[in-house]
Formats: sequence, C-alpha cells, structure tokens
Amino acid sequence: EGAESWGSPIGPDDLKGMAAYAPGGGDLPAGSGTVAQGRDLYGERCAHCHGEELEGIPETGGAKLVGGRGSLASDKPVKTVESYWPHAETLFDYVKRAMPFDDPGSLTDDEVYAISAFILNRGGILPEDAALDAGALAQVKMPNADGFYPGDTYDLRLSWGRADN
Amino acid sequence: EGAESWGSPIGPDDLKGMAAYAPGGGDLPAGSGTVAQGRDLYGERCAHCHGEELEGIPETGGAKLVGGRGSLASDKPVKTVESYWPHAETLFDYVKRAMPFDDPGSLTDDEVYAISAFILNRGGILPEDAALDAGALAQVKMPNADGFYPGDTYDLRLSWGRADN
Amino acid sequence: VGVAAAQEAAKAPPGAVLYDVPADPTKEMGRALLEDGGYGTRSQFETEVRIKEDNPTDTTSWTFTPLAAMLGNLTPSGLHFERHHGGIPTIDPTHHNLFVHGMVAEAKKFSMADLKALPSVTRKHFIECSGNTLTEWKGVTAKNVQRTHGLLSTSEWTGVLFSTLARAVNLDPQADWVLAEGADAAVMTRSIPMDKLMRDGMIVYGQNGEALRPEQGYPLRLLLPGYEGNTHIKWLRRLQVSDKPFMTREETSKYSDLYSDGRAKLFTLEMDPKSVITFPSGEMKLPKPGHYEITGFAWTGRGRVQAVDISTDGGKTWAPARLDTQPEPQCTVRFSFPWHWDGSEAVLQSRCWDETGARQLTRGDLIEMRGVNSVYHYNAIQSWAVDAAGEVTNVQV
Amino acid sequence: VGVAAAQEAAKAPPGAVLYDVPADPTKEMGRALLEDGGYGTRSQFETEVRIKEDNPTDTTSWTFTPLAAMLGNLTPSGLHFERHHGGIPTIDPTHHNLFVHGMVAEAKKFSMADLKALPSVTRKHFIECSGNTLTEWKGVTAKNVQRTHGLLSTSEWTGVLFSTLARAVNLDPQADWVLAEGADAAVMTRSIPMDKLMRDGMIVYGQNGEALRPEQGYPLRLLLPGYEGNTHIKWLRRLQVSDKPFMTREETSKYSDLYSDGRAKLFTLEMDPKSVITFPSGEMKLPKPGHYEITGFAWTGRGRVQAVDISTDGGKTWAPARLDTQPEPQCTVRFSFPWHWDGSEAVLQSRCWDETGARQLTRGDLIEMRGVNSVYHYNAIQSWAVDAAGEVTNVQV
Ligand code: HEC
Ligand code: HEC
Ligand SMILES: [Ca+2]
Ligand SMILES: [Ca+2]
Ligand SMILES: [Ca+2]
Ligand SMILES: [Ca+2]
Ligand SMILES: [Ca+2]
Ligand SMILES: [Ca+2]
Ligand SMILES: [Co+2]
Ligand SMILES: [Co+2]
Repeated sequence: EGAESWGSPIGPDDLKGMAAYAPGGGDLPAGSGTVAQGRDLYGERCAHCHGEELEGIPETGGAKLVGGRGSLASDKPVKTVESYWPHAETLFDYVKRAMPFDDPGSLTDDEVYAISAFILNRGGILPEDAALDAGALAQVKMPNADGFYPGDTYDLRLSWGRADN
Repeated sequence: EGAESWGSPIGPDDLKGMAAYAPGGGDLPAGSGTVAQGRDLYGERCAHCHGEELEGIPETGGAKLVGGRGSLASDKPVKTVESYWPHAETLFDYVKRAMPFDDPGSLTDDEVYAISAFILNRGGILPEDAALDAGALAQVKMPNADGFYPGDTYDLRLSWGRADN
Repeated sequence: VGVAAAQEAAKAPPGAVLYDVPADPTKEMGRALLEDGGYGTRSQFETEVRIKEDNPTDTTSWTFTPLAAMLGNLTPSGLHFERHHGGIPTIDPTHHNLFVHGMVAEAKKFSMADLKALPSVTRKHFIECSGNTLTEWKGVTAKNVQRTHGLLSTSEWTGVLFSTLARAVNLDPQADWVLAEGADAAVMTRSIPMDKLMRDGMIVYGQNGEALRPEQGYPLRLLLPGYEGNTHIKWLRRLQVSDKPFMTREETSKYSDLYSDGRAKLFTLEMDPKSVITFPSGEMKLPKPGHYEITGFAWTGRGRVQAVDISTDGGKTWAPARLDTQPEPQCTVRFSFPWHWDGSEAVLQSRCWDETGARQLTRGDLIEMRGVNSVYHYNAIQSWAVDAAGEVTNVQV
Repeated sequence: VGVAAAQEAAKAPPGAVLYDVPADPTKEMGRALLEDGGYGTRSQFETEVRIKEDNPTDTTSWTFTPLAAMLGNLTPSGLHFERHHGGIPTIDPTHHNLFVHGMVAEAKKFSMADLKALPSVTRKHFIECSGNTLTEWKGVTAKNVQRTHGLLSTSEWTGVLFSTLARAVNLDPQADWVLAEGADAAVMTRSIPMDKLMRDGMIVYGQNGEALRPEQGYPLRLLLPGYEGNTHIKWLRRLQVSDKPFMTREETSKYSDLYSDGRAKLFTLEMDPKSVITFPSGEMKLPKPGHYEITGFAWTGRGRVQAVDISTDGGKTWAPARLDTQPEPQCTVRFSFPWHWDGSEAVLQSRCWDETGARQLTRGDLIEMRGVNSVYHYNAIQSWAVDAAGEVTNVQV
C-alpha cells in the first residue's frame, strides 16, 4: 500500500457546483443570455450595491464596474471591469461564484451570461443587441487585455545587492 | 549606562514578609514556642486536615506528619516529616510560608516555632517539655538526616550508550 | 460554565475571564484548576486586540495584529491578522473534503481523517498580506505599527506536503498550475505555480499545536511559505490541476501591481524583504532620555533573513542589529539594538537583507521602481521620528 | 460581547463559541470579523480539554495536556499542563516586582516594565513535570497517553536571561545557588544551581507570542530548559542568591527520588531522554488492517534529541523513525513511522537517544537501577498493545 491507496475516488456528483472558468472558454458551461435580459437582472440583483449606472456605491462596498479607460497611467487610476480586467471569462467566473454579495452563488448560468453581457455592454465592449454563450464569451477582447507585463522581473539595480553605506 | 543602571534599589520594607529559612539556622527569625503551646495551636489550625494524631486525613489532602520510620527501604515506604525530612528548618520554613492550607501565611513566628516543636515531639524527635527558637531549631538532628545520597550520579551501564540491537 | 459565569466573563477583555484580585496572593488560596473547563484563557490584564479596517462591510474586510504588543516571534492564534472576502464560514470538519482533480491520473477526494492519517510536516512560517502597509504609498497615513504593518503574523503550521497528495493522485507531469478554491461565500480562488506547490506547498490543518482557527481556514488551508497571503486559500476544498493559470478575479483585478506606465504585473507572489521597528513606534512616548532597546521584526518570502541594520539618524548611518531568534525559511526573526537616546530628535529605521541577497528598499528607490499606484508589496524602509519630547510618529524621509 | 452572546457561548466547548452551521457555506455570507471582540477562539468542533487528576482539593492538583490531539510540536497555551500547589493567583502586573538579593553587590527590584525593557531572548522549550508517568512505576495504571504522559507541554518562551540580571545586580562570584520564590498561596520555592541559571536560565514573561497565561505564572516565571517542571517557579517574585541550597520542602520531602535501599537522591533536576507514541495509543481502535503512520513525541532535558527508534514487536526488533521537526535544545521533536498493520497482535514502542548519548531505558533496566518507589523521573519505554480487533491498550512488557 503506497501513495496510490491514499484518499478515495471522486464520485460522479462530488464536483457538482464546483467549477472555475479559465480564459479560452473550454470550461464554460452551456446556457446564454442577452444584454436586455441582463439589464433587468442587474437592476434586481446588483444595482442596489453597484449603482443603476454601474458607477459603484461606496457605502455598500459595491465597486464601480465601468469607466476608467485611459486612466491607468495617470495619478488616479480607475480600475474597473471595463478599464482593467484582461479576460471576460473572469467576469463570468467571479459573478457566478461570489455575487450577488448578499446571496452568493444564487444565479443560474443563463443569468450570469446575461448579466455579464449587460456589464460588458455598459462598458462599451459589447453592442446593445449582444448575447453571450460559451463561444461568444471566449471571443470577447477586453480593452486592457494587453495591459500586463508578460512576467515577473528582477530589478537588480535597486532590489539586489548590499547597499553602499 | 550599562547593566548597572537596570532595575532599582530595594527599599528597606520591600522584602518584609519574604524570607526563606535554610539549614544552619542563620536566617531563622526571633521568637520561640513550646510543645504545649504547639499542641493547642495544632488542634485549632491543623488537626482538621492532618488529624488529631497527625495521622493525615486523605479526604482533605492533609498529609500524615509522623510515623513511617524504618519503612523507606520497604515495599511501602511512608514518607513523613518524622521519617523522611532531612532538616528541621524546612518544617519551620514550609509551615510559615504555606500552612495552614486554608489560611496560608497567617501564623506568627512564635506560633510556627510552637507548632514545629509539637510536630517534632509527636515524631519522637523532641521531648514533651521542649521549646524551639532559632538556635534550638538549628540543633535538631532529624532521623533521616543521613538518608540521602551525597549527589547525583550517572549510571553509565544502563543509561548511556546505544543499545546493542 | 454557567450563565452567571458567562455574564461575568462578558465584562472581561476579549479572550479573558475576570477574577477578583487579592491584595496579597500569598495569603489567599488561588482559584482551583479546571474552572476554565479545561481550555485556558489569557489574563484579564492583557487587553491587546486585533483592530479592523473601517470598510463598508465587515464580511469583506481585514483586521490587524497588534505587532508592538507581541512577545517573541509567534503570533497568538487569537491575534492572527485576518482578511476575509465573504465572512468567516462555520464548517463541520466531518463533512469537509478536499477534492484534487484535473490533470491527474486519479482524481481523489480526501476527508479530514484521510489527511490527518498521511505523513505530516510541522514548520514555522509567517503569512503577510501583500496589501500590508499599502496606506503608505502616497504619503504618511497610518499612525501606529499595528496599522502600518499588522497584516503580518507567524505560526507553527502542521499538515501534508502538496507533493504527498501529488503522489496519491498521480500528477500529470505536464501540469504547471493548480487552482486552489475555498469553501467560503467568496469561493475564493487563486492559481498557484506547480513549482511552488512541489517545492514547499502544504495543506495545513494545524496551527500552533491545535486545529486551525476558524478565521484561518478551519478545517483546512493552503500554506505557501513566503507567498502573498491571499494565495494561502482558507477553508480549502478543491485543487484543480491545469497547464495554465485561471486568471481569477483575485489575481487579475485585485492582487496585480500597477506600474506608473499604466501596465501591471500579474503573479507577484513572493513577499519581498521587509522589516519594521515595533519599539519604539508610532503613538508611543519615550518618558525620558536614556537607554532603550530598539526591537522589531524582519522577514522575507525568499528564504531566511540574512541580516538587519538599524539607523537612528534617518538612514545617514547604519549599524547591525542583533538577531534574537534563529532565522528559519520564510519566517520572521526578532531583532534588537541597544540605543542611548540623548533627548534630541531622531529618526529610527531598520532595513534587512535575505539570504538571496535581496534587500529592503528605501522609499525613494521603491517608488522610482514601482511608482505609487502598485497597492501591493510595499516594503520600503519604515521611519519613526522621535521628537525632543519623546513622542514617536510615522514619517517618511 | 453582550449577555445573550455570553449565554450562547456557555453552550460551546471550552475555548469556543457556537455559531450556526450552514448547509453550504458557499451560499451564505459568513460571520463578520471582530464579532469576537478582537481576540479569536477555537472552532466549536474542537473539544479536546485538559483533564484533571482526582485529588482531594483542586487547588493542589494537576491537569494533563491531551497529547494525542496535538497537531504539530507546540502546545496551545490553553491546553498547557498545570501543576498548582496553592491554586492559580490573580496578579496585577503593574504591582508585581522581581526582587534579586542575597549574595549580590547591589540588591535590586525589577518591575514588569523594567524587565520588558531589557534585552530578551525567545526560545522553544518543553516543560515536563518530573512526576509525569508516575502511575506506571508499579504496573500498568493509566489508560491513555493524556494520563500517562500528559504532564508535558512545549511553548515558545520570551524573556530575560538570568545572566542579564546577574550583571545588573553585580553577582558575588562565590554564589552557587539561587532560591526562586513564587507569589502564589504556596509561596513555592526551589533552590537552583548557579551553573544552570548562568548557562540558560530565563525569567520569562512571554509564552507563544503573548503574555504568560495565568496558569503558567502570569506575569513572570522561571524557565530552566530541560529541568523538572517544579523548578520553573511560576508567579516569580524573588531570587535570593546564596552559596548553598535552601533544602525547601519541595526539594526534600517531595521532588527527591527514593531508591530501593531506602536512600534518596536530591536535586535530580535534568529530565531524562523520553519518548512516547501518541498514535496509536491507549483507548484508540484501529478500524481495520492496513497502513498507519505511527506518530509521537521525543524529548530530553540534556540537549537535543539525536534519534528515535520504533518497535512493533514489543522491543525484539527496532527501526529508525523519521524526525518530522528540527531538533532544538531541550525541545520536543515529532517523529513518525510508516507501519503496515497486518491485523495480528502487535506491541508498539518508541525509544530515543539524545546528543549526549543518554538513552531512554527499558522498564526492566529502569527498575533494576531505581526500584519502584522513586515516584519521579519515570522515563521507561512505553508499550501499547494492539489486539486482533485493533483495540489499543497500555501494557508493560
Ligand atoms: C450587497 C451588495 C452587493 C450586491 C447585491 C452585489 N455586489 Fe458585487 N460586489 C460587492 C462587494 C462588497 C464587492 C467586493 C467583494 C470583495 O471584497 O472581494 C463586489 C465585487 C463585485 C465585482 C468585482 C469588482 C472588481 O473590480 O473586482 C463584480 C464584477 C461584481 N461585484 C458584480 C456584481 C454583480 C453582477 C452583482 C449582481 C448579480 C453584484 N455584484 C451584486 C457588493 C455587492
Ligand atoms: C485545609 C487543609 C489543611 C490545613 C488546615 C493544614 N494543612 Fe498542612 N497540608 C494540607 C495539604 C493539602 C498539603 C499538601 C500541599 C501541597 O500539595 O503542596 C499539606 C501539607 C503539609 C505539610 C507537608 C507534608 C509533607 O510531607 O510534605 C506539612 C508539614 C503541613 N501541611 C503542616 C501543617 C500545619 C502545621 C498546619 C497547621 C498550622 C496545617 N498543615 C494545616 C492541608 C492542610
Ligand atoms: Ca488569608
Ligand atoms: Ca509543463
Ligand atoms: Ca517577484
Ligand atoms: Ca443564499
Ligand atoms: Ca562557589
Ligand atoms: Ca541526573
Ligand atoms: Co502580488
Ligand atoms: Co527530580
């Protein structure tokens, strides 16, 4: 009996409700939703924290979800889904897992597609008549997709080596 | 400012009520007490836990204080003040600091001399008419005074070295 | 413990129980043992507590460890800093499983009993939130060291090495990343490089000799020595093995570091060398000129602390500090430095190096390199000014 | 914390607070932070407690650490074993002083503030009562490892070296012994050899990162690495320097070791090499044949643990165990050993050596050397029998 006997096999239902949706979309679930559907859902489930105009409501902790494009190199960078997020799949993944904050994990896949479509529309990323499903979501190109360094770097001049004095 | 500045000098009253009475008697306090005085005090302050005959009352936790001489090498050694304690000063020191258990530290020096005299008398160490003070207590020779090894030893045969197998 | 006792307890400081204080404890029998039911509490005279950030909701917020009050190197479990994104869940360990699946030959689940039966390791490590000290990027903000550096705690952790589980599930050798997922309301997720997990990643159930505290992920958390705190997924329920990172919200929208050119770094995971003087520190007052022992903590995510220096003149001159504990990998050390304060103004600083040669930066160098919008990984040298009255304040020089 | 909360708390296990358990913690917001007032508690699912000896009075008695439930090497402060001779005093630290006098050039007192301002050290050490395992001298008595070996605990301790105080009081070089005295109702006293105090004796105020717990001597105790527990005077108030031992009641009537010739040894202070298997151990049951990780603790008062061996056949054959923590001076180590139980009867044993070469004795050797009336310092190899049903019991072989 070595390591192969440790733990037990995962049953067919064990992972039900557990998923993560990485960029590329291969893992995204079935289902779909439109901007129009998303507008209504957003109004019911999200607006009391994130604002009717997605402007954020600081007193609730609900972040601003749109705006801020072009601000990242300024003194006052505004980071939102629109301005900062590199991948649209992350929006689906996060809303599905953690939102609405006051009833987490309560949305169906269709609802999450719809709400994501609405947020991306209000961020000027999708047109008003857009619909999202697995394939469409994976095609979305986010405005800041190229806004990240390719990897970590060592700044040897400043960070390494003993100081002079 | 080195170590010499750390802490502060001890004031004249700081150590009041703090003492320890080591063998030799040089530190023992003034005062005195007789076996007869001790008998009464013992009856009032000690007997309900240690027994009228100093036989101990297990339910109270009060130890047997006399008897047990000659038992130490037997299967059932009985350790008491009489049979085991090497120094009479220790009796004074301990009763003064910690007894009576239900009112610790409440006895005067005279009372402790008297009670010590009584316990040592009942242990066959002092005569019925004995009195104790600093000088007399330091002279008491306890029955088991020589019952201790001079120092710690290493049993190399058994305790040291790696086992064979 | 009866209701009367509980009412009495309600008047004591958190974590303590009130008892009468005798005038002379040698003249009165003390309290009996096991009045505490068999699990003791701290002294009623000890009042230091975690304090919380003033956030809109206390279910996504953080609390700070009272670093200046710490005695020794460990953080008492009751004072370990917290960061929650969906509150503190209450999880029955008999129903909790860890699922390991994805790029593995045999997907497996492990109950808590399974995990506790596997070979374990016990190691002492700090955890630091990569947001620790973030208030100081744009200027002096926090007033004391609990607020400037209190998202840092050190514990003895016990659990199973990730590599042990990797053998059990027969890991695909092509795998490069693992998604770790928590069972809280945030269903927190982070992608972890396989190299890290295989080197020293741990699945821990023990903290300071007992089970993890609820706030620290009871019954199970990920422990990634030296990595930013957010990656040490609490209430761990799932590890999904993959060949690429998942780009979760936490690692893109949140724990990424914005540079002044408007671009950001992802996956800045190792915590940089850092140190801070905890005595004297902000909001303290030195009663009079004389001898003081400057003390503090130093740490690095990259290995062991190599050395700590102290300056009392705002960085003009430096002298080595004593290390008062043995440096261990990814663990805090305590340092100290004997100082004669002559009553004139002084600026106290500490800086450290680690065994890789990485050093703690001056504020100027850090900002030259990173700008002021990075949010995370602020590890500049901290300055405390002592004025002629002995008042100690947070300054930047 | 209000009264209602306190009433609720009264229903939780000691050291815990009861919360509702959601069916799915990912679908419901967890509790907010700082509901605990800023000092956390253990999980409501953790129920292990200290248990007490059944003595006539609970003010002179002891409690045992639940060793089999310990995760890691440290003992949580709330589960540290206790031995009190006059109950647990409640002492206000602002009124507590340490007096150092006798054979010194400058008798001094040190307030708690004085002591905390001095250079400190932080070290991890076990404390073991020399009465640990005393029930086993005359035959099998205790049923589980909490009762057989639970007068053993390990903590990180912080405080001032005795040698630091020795400089401050200008110690007389002729001094050979120091009386240490506590401020409890027993006014506990022990004489300590100067060599020990000058080598590594500590005056500690910190335990596991915070102040000493009340049961452990708050606000101050003596810490003598590797010495029998009774010498680590709690609630320490006085150190009287002398050229001879004081022959206190504790060190003559009590903590002396009677040999079969009727003579006794005084001042047997160093704890001998000792180890014990905590899993599997007495009163446990192995559910079925298969793979088990044997685990336990080893320790020695003389330095570091060198090695641990395991036997599964009652001492006929031995094989080395893994050391799962780094040996440190006078500190426990965790060991483990992978064992395939084939379902037949087995007798499990561990034995250890320390870096001085001292070894843990068989019961036969120990009794040959010391008789059965020594009371203290029982360090024989412990045997746990596993029967064919998997039941584990305490045996002597
Ligand atoms: C009761 C308040 C509340 C409601 C309702 C709510 N949110 Fe949120 N939202 C929050 C809070 C608080 C956070 C920050 C969570 C954290 O700290 O991790 C957040 C974060 C987010 C973020 C991440 C923002 C970023 O920049 O990282 C997104 C996207 C989001 N919410 C979308 C939604 C959507 C879509 C809905 C409705 C389906 C919704 N929220 C409903 C409070 C709310
Ligand atoms: C309320 C009960 C009680 C009373 C009253 C009491 N004792 Fe004790 N005595 C005890 C207990 C309990 C112990 C053991 C204390 C310990 O565990 O350290 C003890 C221990 C002793 C011992 C040490 C025994 C040994 O062999 O080590 C002596 C001597 C002693 N008592 C003398 C006295 C005297 C003299 C008095 C009265 C002045 C007295 N006691 C009153 C309960 C009592
Ligand atoms: Ca009294
Ligand atoms: Ca690869
Ligand atoms: Ca880096
Ligand atoms: Ca819900
Ligand atoms: Ca000498
Ligand atoms: Ca010895
Ligand atoms: Co980072
Ligand atoms: Co001894």
